Amino acid sequence: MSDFFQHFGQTVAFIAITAVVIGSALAATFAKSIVHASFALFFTLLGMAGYYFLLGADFLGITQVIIYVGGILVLLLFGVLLTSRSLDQLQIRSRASYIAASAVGLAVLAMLWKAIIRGPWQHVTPVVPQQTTQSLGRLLLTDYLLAFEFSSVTLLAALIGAAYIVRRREK
Amino acid sequence: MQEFVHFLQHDVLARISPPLGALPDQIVLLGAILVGAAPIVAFMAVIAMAWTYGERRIAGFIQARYGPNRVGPEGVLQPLADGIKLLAKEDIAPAGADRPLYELAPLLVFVGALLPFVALPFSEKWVISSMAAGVFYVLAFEAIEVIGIIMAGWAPNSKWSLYGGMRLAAQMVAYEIPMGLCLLTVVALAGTLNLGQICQMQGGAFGVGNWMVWPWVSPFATLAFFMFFVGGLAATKRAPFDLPEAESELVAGFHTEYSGIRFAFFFMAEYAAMYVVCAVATVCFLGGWHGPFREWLAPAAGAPTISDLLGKAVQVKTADGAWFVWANLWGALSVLGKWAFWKPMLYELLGAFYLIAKSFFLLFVMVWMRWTLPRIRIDQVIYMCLKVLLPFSLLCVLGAAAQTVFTDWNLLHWLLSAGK
Amino acid sequence: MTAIERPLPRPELETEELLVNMGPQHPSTHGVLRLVIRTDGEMVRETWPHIGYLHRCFEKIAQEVTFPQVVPYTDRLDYLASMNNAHSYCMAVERLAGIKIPPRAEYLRVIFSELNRIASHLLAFGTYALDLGAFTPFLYGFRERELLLDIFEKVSGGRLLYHYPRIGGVARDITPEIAKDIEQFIRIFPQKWAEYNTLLSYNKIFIERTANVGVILPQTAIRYGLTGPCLRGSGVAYDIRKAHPYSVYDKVDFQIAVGQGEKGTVGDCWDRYWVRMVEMMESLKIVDQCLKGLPEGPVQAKVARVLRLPDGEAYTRAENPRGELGFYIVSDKKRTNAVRCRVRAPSFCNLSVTHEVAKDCLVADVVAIVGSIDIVLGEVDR
Amino acid sequence: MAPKQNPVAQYFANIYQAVATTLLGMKLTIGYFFRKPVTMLYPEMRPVVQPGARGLHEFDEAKCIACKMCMTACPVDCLVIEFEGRGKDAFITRYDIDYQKCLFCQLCCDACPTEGIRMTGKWDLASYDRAGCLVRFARPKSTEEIRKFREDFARAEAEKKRKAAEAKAKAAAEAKPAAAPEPEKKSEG
Repeated sequence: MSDFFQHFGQTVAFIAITAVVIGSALAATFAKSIVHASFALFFTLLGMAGYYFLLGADFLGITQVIIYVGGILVLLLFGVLLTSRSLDQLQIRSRASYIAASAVGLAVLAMLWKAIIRGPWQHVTPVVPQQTTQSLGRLLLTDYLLAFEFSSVTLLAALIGAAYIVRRREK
Repeated sequence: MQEFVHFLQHDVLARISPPLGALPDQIVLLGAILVGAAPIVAFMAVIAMAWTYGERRIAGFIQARYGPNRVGPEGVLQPLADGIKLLAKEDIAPAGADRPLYELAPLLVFVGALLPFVALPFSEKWVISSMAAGVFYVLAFEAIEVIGIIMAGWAPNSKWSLYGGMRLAAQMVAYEIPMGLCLLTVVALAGTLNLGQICQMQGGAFGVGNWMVWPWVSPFATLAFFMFFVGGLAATKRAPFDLPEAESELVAGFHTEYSGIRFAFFFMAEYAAMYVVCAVATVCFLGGWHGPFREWLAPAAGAPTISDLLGKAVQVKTADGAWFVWANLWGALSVLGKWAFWKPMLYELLGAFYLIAKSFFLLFVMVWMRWTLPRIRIDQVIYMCLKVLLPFSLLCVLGAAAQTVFTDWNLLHWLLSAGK
Repeated sequence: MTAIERPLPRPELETEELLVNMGPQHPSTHGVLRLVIRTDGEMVRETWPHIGYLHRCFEKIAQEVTFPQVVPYTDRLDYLASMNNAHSYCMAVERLAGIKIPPRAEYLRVIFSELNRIASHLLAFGTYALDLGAFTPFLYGFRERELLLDIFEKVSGGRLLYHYPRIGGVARDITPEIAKDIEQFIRIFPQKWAEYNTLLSYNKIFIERTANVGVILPQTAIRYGLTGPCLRGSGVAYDIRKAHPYSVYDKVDFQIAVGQGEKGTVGDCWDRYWVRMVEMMESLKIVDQCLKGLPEGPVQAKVARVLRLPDGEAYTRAENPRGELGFYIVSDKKRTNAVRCRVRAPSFCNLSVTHEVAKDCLVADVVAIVGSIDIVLGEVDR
Repeated sequence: MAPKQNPVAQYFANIYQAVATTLLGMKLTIGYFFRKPVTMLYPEMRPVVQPGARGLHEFDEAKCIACKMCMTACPVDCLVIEFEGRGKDAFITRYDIDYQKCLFCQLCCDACPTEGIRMTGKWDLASYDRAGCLVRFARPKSTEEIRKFREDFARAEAEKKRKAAEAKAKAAAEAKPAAAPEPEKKSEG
């Protein structure tokens, strides 16, 4: 009985989070104001963190919050709020862009659908690792060290590149 | 989380009446959350109220005046009067405000300030969730507050608010890095992200010998503590880093257009955030719940826990077929007469006292600084973060890492606690 | 407002400029000054001071009421330096009427003008700290100012608007008790002054906020007709008390405080602030000397009850805490009031430099600059 | 200008100064924290008003000679005086000061030859409405009283006139050629 409730609870939580994620994602897509879209994105990102928590990956969930909400979204909002007012009203201007956007969206959906269909889905009883943080840290610094370092160097390069692009040119 | 639910099921509910113990996990957890959330909100409100009064009183004395002293004895009921006033005030939204965001912002800020309390220990056992990545969690949920404040800056359609929101976003995002690095220093020394475990290893001689902040434990942690405190001032937008609400420049910054209960939310969130920063500093650097004389009350190895005692006291009665709690009230009350019940209780209470007292001392220092210093300019805030705090906190992390590699932390621990 | 549309060189990144109204209801505009600032993010591109919110027709009133009746109105020009204002106005009337005032009155005028200068600078110090976000120095400044206000109240009966210098002398003589109070103040003040310096002047944050900010070059200062601490802060040693001594200023020994660029550049906000701080101590010296050399005698010359001035015009100037306060009076012997009364208000002239200085700086710097110019809107708008 | 320093030394010197001056300031403020406040608890403790403070006026009807000097001296015309008769025996029917206009400049008191109007240290002048700002200093008189005074005054005047005329006639009778008409005093009010 307890087991049933365990699954029931998880299912309820999953549905609730999914509702938030899908709802806010739709809001982010169709919002008239780019600011509203950005704030809707906040709930999407938070919902993603919720998924991680649900899966027992608390460290990953926190990372999601700290990086995406605390870092990327803040920067996004910064950009949105400090740039021109003309961006305030987002609208798709022509039929052509409508069609193009829909086509790209459908293509992505098709790919995802294929992946979902092909995916080797199986039911596993979730094993909650007690020390996600430590095992994660260990993995990052042993097996996946190269990938880890590579991504950090890439980010650094992006950072330097961004600074280079926006620098003030002397005339 | 799981242990907590099991504890509730087996040690509490089942002993009150067996069918209650058979309740499903989720229901128990939900109940615990609902029952547990109320004290947190209450605690947060009490802290905010106490410190609005404390701040004004301290400011008064520093400035050679009295401060609030009218409502109640010595004015202690002032925050209550203010709270009633704010509740009763008309809720005004400026024309042209983005109503949904305007209304959502204070709630987000409030929630953002509330969430860290989940991982924050109040005493050794008194913690809602002793999660593995506690340090990280506390830092992460300040991000929600940032979003809330940006929202509050944008929504009222006021330029001063927008400035305040932007300043705060810049400041908080920048200062999260050195703050995180300072905490990382402690994490490197302690070898864990769990706030409880970090705190647990700081006992030492007389309960004070082994605090992280002491230079003999690690000079890097000493430096990190001061930098964490400065970063905390910036992250909680306290003077001299109070630019987001700089009254002489931005009127009131992001909460310029808020009034009534919405303003009160911002206010409570600010004080709650201050307490969180101070409590984290206390737990990570100042020995948390450790303090003198506490180990005298330490429970012996085989000593029964409170729930054991309670369970036993209740069970004597259940053998007679009496099921309900009130039937066993006498048994439950009889526990109160036992020293074995009071000793662990006092042990925890003393720990909570030490933790909160130390946090309050840091809060006092925050207030004291606010009423001493002028405000820094925004470019200087960023300069200080990136060119002063960041290099030094990196140095601390490196130093702490070197220390853990070259000297065994446990050896040091052993050396220091050898005296007792 | 056409000037606002004037294009400026565009920055590299396309950003939106914001036109922000700072004031008249803003905490840091020292009353009801309205600043329109054009900002690019945190950077202020241009600042326009808008005045007139507190206009009270002083000059017109001064032409309508009789000469003695103008004196209480002068109190309300620069309401933080009532003694100095009335001093200047009375000198103008006395010069036209040819009244010679008794020496004791001259000394008393100087004593109270200088004490009022200290009181005014204490307030300037306090509000400047407030502008920069430090609340406590403000109240400490008020605490010492209160001692002075008590002295003023004893001697004149008022705490803010004294109406103490009158045409032909001063309203009342000082009592030994008041003299003792002043001596007491002279004794305790230097220690408090040292406290202000510890708390604010030498605070690193304060220095960082003010040094090299809002630099007014000497030539700019002269071109805009700045006077008082704003001019001396730019390194120009011009003080009317020395350059054109009036009253008994030629008989006392004091130094002109001049900005040295001690913490940054000559003419920055810190220099202007520091000139005020040093002036407080110099004023203390003047008061001390005047009190010691106070001659006996009456404090009021014989003045006709209905004062009619001969035909003529006079301009007198006095060194107000904020700079040169001048009164220009044209009189007609048939009338008991002035034909024309014009005020050369130091705050008004000093404020004009804001547009020149407060540009391409941060929003916080605008506050620091306006604060360091230390205006009183009562005088700007008159 | 500070001498040009090595940037590294400057960097550390800045940090040192920032910490040191902050600590000095904090030492100063904590000193005041433990000292007694200098302010007073207002409604219980009233500030001592210095003698000669310029507060609410005090009007002494007995001393007033109805010379209107105060009214003339007032720069804002906040003072209104009405009376019957003149001189020492003047019957003041109205003496109002409108404190919405009053400057508290004391010119009225300085102008008064008999110190009938003077200023007291009473400074708590708040009132709930504008009507409260208009203070009537003269004792209110009934129309009956005024009529009676008018009659008395007219009688006294007539008596005086009669006496003066008598004296004049007497003088004229005594020295007829040296008769000169006495300048007539103008009555005010």
